[in-house]
Amino acid sequence: MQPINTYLRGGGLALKDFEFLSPTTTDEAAQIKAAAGNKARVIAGGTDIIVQLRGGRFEIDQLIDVKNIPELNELSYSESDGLTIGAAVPCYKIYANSTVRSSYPSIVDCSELIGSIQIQGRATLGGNLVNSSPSGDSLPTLIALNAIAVVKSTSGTRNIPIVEFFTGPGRNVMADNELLVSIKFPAPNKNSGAAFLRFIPRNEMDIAVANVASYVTLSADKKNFETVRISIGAVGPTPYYAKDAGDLLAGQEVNDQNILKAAEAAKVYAKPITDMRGTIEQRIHLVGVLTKRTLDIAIKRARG
Amino acid sequence: MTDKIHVKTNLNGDNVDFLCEARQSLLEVLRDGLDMTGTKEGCNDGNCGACTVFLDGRIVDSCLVLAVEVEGKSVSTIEGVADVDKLHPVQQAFLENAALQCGICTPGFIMAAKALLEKEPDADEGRIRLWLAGNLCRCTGYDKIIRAVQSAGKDMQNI
Amino acid sequence: MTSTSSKKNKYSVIGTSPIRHDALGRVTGKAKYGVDLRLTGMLFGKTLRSPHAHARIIKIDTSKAEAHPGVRAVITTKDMPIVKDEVADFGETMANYRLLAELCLANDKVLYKGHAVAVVAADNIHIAEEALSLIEVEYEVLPSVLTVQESMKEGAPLLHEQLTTRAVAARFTRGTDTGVQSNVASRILIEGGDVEAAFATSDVVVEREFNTKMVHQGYIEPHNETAFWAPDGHLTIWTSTQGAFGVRTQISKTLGLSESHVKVVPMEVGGGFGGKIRSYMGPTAALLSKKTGRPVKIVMNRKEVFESSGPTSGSNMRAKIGATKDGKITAAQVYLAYEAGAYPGSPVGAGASTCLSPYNLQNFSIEGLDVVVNKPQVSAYRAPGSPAAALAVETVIDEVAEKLGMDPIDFRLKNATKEGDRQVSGVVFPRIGCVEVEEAIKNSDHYNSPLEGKNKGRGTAMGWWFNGGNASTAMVTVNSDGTVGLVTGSVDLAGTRTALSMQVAEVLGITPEEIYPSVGDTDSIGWTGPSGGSRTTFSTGIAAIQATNIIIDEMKKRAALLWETQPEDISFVNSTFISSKNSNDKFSFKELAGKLMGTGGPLSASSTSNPTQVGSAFGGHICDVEVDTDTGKVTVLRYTALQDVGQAAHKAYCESQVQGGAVQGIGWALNEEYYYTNDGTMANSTFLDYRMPTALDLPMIDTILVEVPSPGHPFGIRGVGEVPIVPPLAAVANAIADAIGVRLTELPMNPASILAALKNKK
Amino acid sequence: MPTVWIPSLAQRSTGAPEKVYIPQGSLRQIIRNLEELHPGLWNEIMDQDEDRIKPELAVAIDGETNHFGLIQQIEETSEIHFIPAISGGS
Repeated sequence: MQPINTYLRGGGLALKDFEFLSPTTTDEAAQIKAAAGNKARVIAGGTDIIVQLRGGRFEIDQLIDVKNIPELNELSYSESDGLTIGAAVPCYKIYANSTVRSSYPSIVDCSELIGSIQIQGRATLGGNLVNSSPSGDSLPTLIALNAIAVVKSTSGTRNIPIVEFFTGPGRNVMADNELLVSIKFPAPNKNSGAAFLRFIPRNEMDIAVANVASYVTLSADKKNFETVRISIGAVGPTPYYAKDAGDLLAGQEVNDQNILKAAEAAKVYAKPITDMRGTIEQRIHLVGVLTKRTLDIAIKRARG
Repeated sequence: MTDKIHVKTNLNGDNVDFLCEARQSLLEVLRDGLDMTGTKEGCNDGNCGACTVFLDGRIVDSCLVLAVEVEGKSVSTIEGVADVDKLHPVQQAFLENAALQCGICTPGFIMAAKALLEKEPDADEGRIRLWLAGNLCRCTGYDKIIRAVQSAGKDMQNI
Repeated sequence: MTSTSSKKNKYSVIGTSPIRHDALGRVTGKAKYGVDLRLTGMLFGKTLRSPHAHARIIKIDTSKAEAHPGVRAVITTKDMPIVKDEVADFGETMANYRLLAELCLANDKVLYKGHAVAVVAADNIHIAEEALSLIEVEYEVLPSVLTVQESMKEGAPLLHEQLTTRAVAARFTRGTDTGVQSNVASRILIEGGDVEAAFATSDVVVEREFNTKMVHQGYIEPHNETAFWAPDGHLTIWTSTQGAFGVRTQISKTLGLSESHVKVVPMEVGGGFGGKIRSYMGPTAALLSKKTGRPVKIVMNRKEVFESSGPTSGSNMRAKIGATKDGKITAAQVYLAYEAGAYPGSPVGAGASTCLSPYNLQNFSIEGLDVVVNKPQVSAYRAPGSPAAALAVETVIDEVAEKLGMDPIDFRLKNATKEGDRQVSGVVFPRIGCVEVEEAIKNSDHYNSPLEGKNKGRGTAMGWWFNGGNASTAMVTVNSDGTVGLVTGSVDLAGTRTALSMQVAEVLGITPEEIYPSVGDTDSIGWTGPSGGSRTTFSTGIAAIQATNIIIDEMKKRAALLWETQPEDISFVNSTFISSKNSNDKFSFKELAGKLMGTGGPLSASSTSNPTQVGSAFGGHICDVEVDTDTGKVTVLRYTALQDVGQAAHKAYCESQVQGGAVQGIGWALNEEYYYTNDGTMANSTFLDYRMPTALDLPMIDTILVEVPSPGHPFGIRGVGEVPIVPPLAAVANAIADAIGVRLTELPMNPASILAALKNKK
Repeated sequence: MPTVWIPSLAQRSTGAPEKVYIPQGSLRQIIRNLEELHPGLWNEIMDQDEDRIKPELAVAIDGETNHFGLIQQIEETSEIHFIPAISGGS
């Protein structure tokens, strides 16, 4: 690990020197974080942080390239531990993975939607999570699938349920000295299906106006809902777990009437703003539309 | 002034080393450092695809790659696509199908289309449009670009 | 069927689609655009821009920036020569040089967010950017106005204290000064007949109000200029410009240099669409070069391109059209208030002059207002002023037809403009293809294919635009092997090198590949207007044909020497010189080219065209959409663009111009807009949030080239580039109305506004 | 005689009719004669600072642009129109 002294470009804003560091172990990375806190930021795919640094969103002393750390490149599955996606695994590897394709279709949905093909060659779900944008396209899926963030610091490793992860736009519960190692997903329930949709004005390359993920577990005869988890994004300072919307379906028959009830219940969680990407009214409305549509797809997938 | 970083990489098949600052993008070093100006800058934030290059065999926006990140990797740019005496089928198809006007987006489109057709020479219109959605063209309305990529795919299947 | 042409080609080269001479460089990354230039010892410039939409500059302190290591020079407005108010002609474009100087560096006040305040030259771009943050500017922030409605309100903050409305004077001009202090720079009025009386006799009258937002040309290559001020006082500018001579004029006027001391080298251009006629950084790059003795290159970033170059106007408009039961239009009344941006000069005059052209009208009234607002100064954008006005007129026409129960094309045909009819200006239309385009729509496969399914709709619209005339110079050189060199002053934006070569090839009876075309700089070719106004293939084509004809005349003289006869006895047919005195005396063009050295020496000829009989052209578009009524999203299912191109020069590039213009229009209709926050900040100055169409947002764009030859060109060529952006806004709006039964009158018709319209309908 | 089409706002300000017939001559002579018939028209058409037609105005003679300005000779059967100079256009 060789410290390298340099500046980073800031799009017309004043910039400070920073070092570019390439640790090869999580311990090394954690030590850098312990010393520098939020003045040391992580680069994996770089598709967000490079833009943010150019835009002067924050100043750093050090940039830590984590792509040479084996744990952060892990992509594995076991029935007992479920799916582990290392924080530095780019989207294209995720959606090309056969287990992910067969067992986690909503992860495929969102990782295929993040940016362009070029972006997907670099962008990571880990980065999307740590970046904690209210509209992050993987975040509702992580909430709906009950994923866990594995986070490390010099004082140890802790697991954070994603549902408790976000605290505000671009903010989360990770401490300045912590490093995201991976995201873990439980093995999918039997008779389950999941789906993610976002709404954008174009067909690609936009930030979500609203996005929704649903995770549905059906009864053995696939006629009733057993459990449902719905999460909505881009309609508030953080993505939300729309708990009541999913819970009201538990034990209910799978039919349009019940699905529409859940869609209405999900809308209650939406607390959006009007900006260049959409209006308050539109976003609340879209939560209903997308909830229904993701439930429909998830049910179809659950029924195989 | 700050110390520069020594980066060793493979560029269009040649081992190349260069000095850069960590704040410099791959795009900037290609264009301003190595005088390889075929890779274009349209937005510098990953939304136009004009700077598309291959990094270890996959297309990326070179404006969103730091030059220091290509240490030990392979990079290929538009300058490495044609043989000395023969254009790549994608380039040839762009010429023959009038698939460019101003041409500033063309290198990015050719890199992206090449990446698609190397894996899926039979890609249909919908697949091509999806794959190329990260490349903006403002002159052509895309029609002739899509046709050129379809035509190049046919040529590549026949090779 | 994807592309059709209306008739059989009678030419051997014109109307074909050869591979472009310059395309090889562009597909291999070898072509040198302005941004690609790198000179020895070159410095990098960066511009400090105003964070406020409207503010007085109290003080600028550059001392810290100047002391920053690696910074070589800093300039502010005090370094700019004083430029007096002078309106002058730099090639069909009228411009006030003081205004153009203020776009390069603000004087006293900043009038929009992004207005240039200071410029730095440094060893690299990063140091230049660091230096910008070290410049201290003290502003007195002033209230701003962002829309024409706000700007025209009583007591609105004035952008220019000295600006008074020039109005109520001539039919079209700004006229005499009214003395009224206002943000309204000018008012125009075009009237004919008696509108009120005619409305009173109408069976149907439809009136609607429209609002559109500022939009950008969206070229992918940012503005760039590189200057070197040599020790001998000669200044060279390398830039991606649509017109090198216009830039030369602007820079010489701004800096007080003689034109012979300024050379402008036009580099390849990565898209212009009208937005790359002005120089925004040439004068400042030149001053920095003078201060440092080194070349200085300045390139805008994307945010600067959006905030500090020249988009086109947002507008507030009304259109009222009446008709009788039998489908005759009785009268049309149009009101257009266009945003000029920070300085006077919106394209409202063109909007007013063009919007009613598809109709032969006796009673009409068109009022236009040019209104300054705290936004970037607008510049030309493909048929400037016409698309928005056509949105207003063509959607109201569609609604009148609907109310009459008539097919919209039948309604248009019943009122269509023909040769001999008068435009609203009173000028008589020459041979023109309005009826032909409308009939081609009626006969098209698209118009005759049923559109089935819920929430689907079809819309049509017409559009008209002038061709620019303007002067062009071309030089033709004959090589000893019979190949030909062609140099023109016309910057090649999209294949005009080849379209011009094809005209020379047609005249000489050789192939376009035997001609090598190039673009000259301002020292190497005669004055040529900018590549804009759909004029290059037309007007520069005429110059090239004229120069070629001089060559042919000269070669007849050479043949006469060899055959000991008179030049009048020699004809040139099928690329062959033939003597009427002796049928054995024949030379092919190539053979005679090889004999030039022995008959007096090498041959070249130059000619300048300045056509007076400039054409104009109609286009008509058909658009099918499907609306997702749950989300408000519009999908364009099928699109056909028809256009009278006179005679296609390069067929594939004619189609491509039409397709590209249509797609820019579709983007304008559906998603593109300058989204402003209340403080005058453009909130979406990235390609992420300024939503231009991607490949995935469009179907194939079918084209039908209708060919009604222009009387003003030897081959009947009409300019093609601009017309196709005129109809799409209305065609898309009419299709949406057909699909969902609601008429949207605000652009963009994005999902949020469609959802809102659907909700209001219920 | 050549026909001069008078702009509508100028009709209002000077009381001139839509069309005025003026004996042939140079464009300058014709505008002078217009002024004599309908005082005020000179100021409507001519630049206030320099000896030329207002820069934002173009003159069409029989529908064609003219490159000779005020010295353009107007023929017996010609029509003269004042139209807006279209800026930019591309």
